[in-house]
Amino acid sequence: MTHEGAYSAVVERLFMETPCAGALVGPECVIGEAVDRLTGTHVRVHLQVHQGHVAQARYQVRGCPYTIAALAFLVPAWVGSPVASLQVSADQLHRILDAPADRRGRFLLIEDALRAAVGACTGIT
Amino acid sequence: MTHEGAYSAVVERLFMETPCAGALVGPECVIGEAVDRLTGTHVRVHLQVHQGHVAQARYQVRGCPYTIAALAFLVPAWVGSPVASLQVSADQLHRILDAPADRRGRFLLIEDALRAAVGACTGIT
Amino acid sequence: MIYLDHAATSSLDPVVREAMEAALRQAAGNPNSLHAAGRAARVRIEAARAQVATVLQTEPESIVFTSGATESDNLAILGAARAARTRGLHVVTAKTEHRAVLDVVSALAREGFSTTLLKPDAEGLISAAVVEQAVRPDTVLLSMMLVNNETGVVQDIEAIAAVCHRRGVLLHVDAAQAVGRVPFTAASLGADLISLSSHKIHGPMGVGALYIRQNPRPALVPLLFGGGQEHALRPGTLPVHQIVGMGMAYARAHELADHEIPRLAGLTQRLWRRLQALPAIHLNGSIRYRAPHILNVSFVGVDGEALRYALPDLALSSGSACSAGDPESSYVLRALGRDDALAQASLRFSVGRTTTETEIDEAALAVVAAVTRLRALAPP
Amino acid sequence: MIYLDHAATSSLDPVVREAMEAALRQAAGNPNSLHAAGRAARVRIEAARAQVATVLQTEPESIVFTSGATESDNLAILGAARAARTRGLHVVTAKTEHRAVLDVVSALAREGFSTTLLKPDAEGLISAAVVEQAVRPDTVLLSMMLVNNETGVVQDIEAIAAVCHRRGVLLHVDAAQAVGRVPFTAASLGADLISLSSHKIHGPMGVGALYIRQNPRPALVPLLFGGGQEHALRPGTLPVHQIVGMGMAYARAHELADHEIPRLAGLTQRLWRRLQALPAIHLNGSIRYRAPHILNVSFVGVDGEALRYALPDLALSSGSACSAGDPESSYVLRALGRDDALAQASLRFSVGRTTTETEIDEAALAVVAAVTRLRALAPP
Ligand SMILES: Cc1ncc(COP(=O)(O)O)c(C=O)c1O
Ligand SMILES: Cc1ncc(COP(=O)(O)O)c(C=O)c1O
Repeated sequence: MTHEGAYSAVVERLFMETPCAGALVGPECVIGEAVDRLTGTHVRVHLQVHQGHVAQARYQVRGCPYTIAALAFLVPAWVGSPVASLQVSADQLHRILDAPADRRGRFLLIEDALRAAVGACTGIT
Repeated sequence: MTHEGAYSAVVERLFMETPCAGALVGPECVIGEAVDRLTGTHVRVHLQVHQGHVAQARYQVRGCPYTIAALAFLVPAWVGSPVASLQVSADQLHRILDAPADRRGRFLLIEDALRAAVGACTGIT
Repeated sequence: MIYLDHAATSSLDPVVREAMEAALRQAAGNPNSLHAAGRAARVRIEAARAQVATVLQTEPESIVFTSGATESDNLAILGAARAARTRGLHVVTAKTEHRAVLDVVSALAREGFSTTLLKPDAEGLISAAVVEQAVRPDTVLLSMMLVNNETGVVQDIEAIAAVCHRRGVLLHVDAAQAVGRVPFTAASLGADLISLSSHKIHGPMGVGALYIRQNPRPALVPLLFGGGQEHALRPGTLPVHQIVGMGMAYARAHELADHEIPRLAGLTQRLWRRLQALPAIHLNGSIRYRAPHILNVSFVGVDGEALRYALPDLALSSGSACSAGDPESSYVLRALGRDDALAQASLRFSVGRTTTETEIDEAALAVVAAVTRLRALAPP
Repeated sequence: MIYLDHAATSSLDPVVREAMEAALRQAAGNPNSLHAAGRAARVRIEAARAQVATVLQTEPESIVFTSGATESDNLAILGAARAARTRGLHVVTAKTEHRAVLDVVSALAREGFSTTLLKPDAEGLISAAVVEQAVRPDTVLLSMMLVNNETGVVQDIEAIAAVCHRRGVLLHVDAAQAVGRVPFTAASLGADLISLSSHKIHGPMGVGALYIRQNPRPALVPLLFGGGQEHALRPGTLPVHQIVGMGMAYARAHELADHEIPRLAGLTQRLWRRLQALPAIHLNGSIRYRAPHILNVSFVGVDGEALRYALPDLALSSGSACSAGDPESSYVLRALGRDDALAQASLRFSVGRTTTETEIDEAALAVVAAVTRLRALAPP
């Protein structure tokens, strides 16, 4: 049995509301992307960076409820933080979302997408 | 499955009423007996013979319901008949009692007991 | 909650439930006992056996009760193959069979049988010609389902049976999903062994049957020993209320078939039309050769788990309930050529006697909304 | 009709029936499905598993549901012996076991195992010393019932388990007749495998369970394949209402044991006293080590079939219902040294939760009258 069918209330709320879902286009906007062919998971992180800080953050995602909830949990909190400080803690996501162990790979995918976005910030101040 | 548990109404009546059950003692009385150790069946036929005819007939029996019913069917009908004419038809018993094939041996046992009784009549007139 | 998972287990027909409740209230009696209570129980068992036989238009003697279609599949396949060991060691089945067939065939492989798993075409169909090619001189058994439990695809068993008989191969048909949905008889299928379920056709869970052709009767090695019930093929006290329930479920299926079959087909067609409001969806399995109660659809560009999660008011699954716990995508859809992600992003809708048009319309609306939302959330 | 055949199948407890009827009225849901209806069914299954485990004072993980004690016996014996083939090919059991054990052991013999059938003493008992002597270095499994279904004799399983563990032999115990009649726990028996029935203790027919010790857990080769349910040991859709019924039957047996065990013992003692109005009768099996619900009596000088026929208002049998169809006399009684005719002229009285003192008195009167009449009919 997978964990499917036994999602926590936190996951449920985040999955239903998906705060900050969407895309950013325009000056100072970067995209970070990561894909896992096996599960079909696709994560795209959008950051608008101003003076080294996150002015706006968005995400697009095709993935399981935990992946969606993880982004809905993380991304809104990034706004206002120094880009250099952004990080994804898979352990924290497991804890907060009460996620099964087999979702670790998806959380690392989010980390990859974030890293790609942060990397794309080079040159933006 | 044996036939047990599916006895006909004829068997039921004969088994309950057992007409002419019992023993005969006294002059002109003979006994014929047959035993089958395997099933524990024991048949004893009593005849009182007068001038070559059956004056009275009785039976004692330890046996299955068909064996009891067979005796209760046959023996009363012997009264008045010439001893020499008495006989047991296993086929007839199967038909009348709707008895399963595996009871044939018991009906032949009744025939044995009758034959023994008829044999014991020698000398009685 | 809209229940669209009748292929996993169907709702209990109220008439069946009443028959079972009446049986549960009867005085106790072991159908093997010779006293009046036992004989009364036996009468009920034999009446139910006749009800099941009637649906297949066969003799009651050809029906053996089991604990379900899984056990029937096991008894048929293990029983027939083990009995035929000395004639040959080759068994044929299809990649799209239920686990209760595939896992049994794997068990035979561990016992030294060689096995061939036929691949269906993109519509899920397996032709008689494909079967003909797979049969070898040492083939003893072919197992092929009538209605696929994930896609609803109906195989042309008659044509396959002709091949089997010509080549001297026993034919086992898993008809668990077929009863009450696809008209057939034992003779029309031409099978030697047919597995039957009760709970897939509005009867109780935990009971099933195996049809065994009588003339000629295939030899079967039993799986269970003791007691001698069911011609010593399936020992254990016969569960009266369960068998009464299955008998009644079969009688009901028979009685309602003319009305229910077109009605179910209408419901799945209606659902398919409504879902076509969405772009980029695919019907899985043949559109032509299909059972009326199952519709399996793949939704391009969404995650299957998220889709199911976004439909909390619909009870349905992506595939077989037996492997619902399994995180990998449906092996049935992959055998039809769907890639992993698309197989995973699929829903099996299965309707039953309680399903209404209103439910279908509500379900379609919910699915369209959920797919639209998830697609909007995803990167383009 | 006075029902004195609770050992063949016991009357369904009304509380159990109500629990089953409630389960039958619940919305459909396959316990393997992940949607809400499936999860609700799963919750009911696990609650029942806990109820069964509680009676044995063990963990729920050690309980696997089956279709009955016959299947449990088969799974335990075939499963454990086949898994242990490489360690040894010798299996021990007793001549007085149920057919669901003896016929399975015969099946093992056909698979190349050598088998020893222990003969009980005249009281039906098998001592630990007899077991000790029978165990060989290649013995892998011993199967011994706790309560005999024909005589009610209770074996000293604890002492036998000690021998088995010392000698590294797996112990299977058929406890089908023991639950609710003889206090025991998994630990007190010390068995590795315990077969459990539902319908013998006022639960539904067609469901049972196998207790499998967890630490160490004996290896078992499954009998059925597919679906992966019950740790892949017993596939097939779990029948919710059946398992709910068994769980409730076990909870009831547990709750009522303190009251019912002495009451049942009182009833069989009362019957034995009343029957003693007859000369030349024999109690079969130990008078001391016996379950409270079974009394088996031989009547010298009468034909057994005629005796049963002369008691149309008593539902009882001469021995096991499973071989009631069998014309030969009880092999269990013959193993205790009764000759054929006496074994045949025996009645097994088995009482249950519905049996009253009045019924016992009426039954005793009827038996005394029938035996007296048949003896009067017989030659001296
Ligand atoms: C095609 C098919 N065969 C066999 C089975 C097993 O049926 P049961 O649950 O009665 O064991 C199922 C359902 O799970 C099925 O759909
Ligand atoms: C001791 C014993 N074991 C096994 C069984 C078989 O039980 P079930 O009818 O649940 O298969 C019975 C009853 O028939 C029994 O009395």
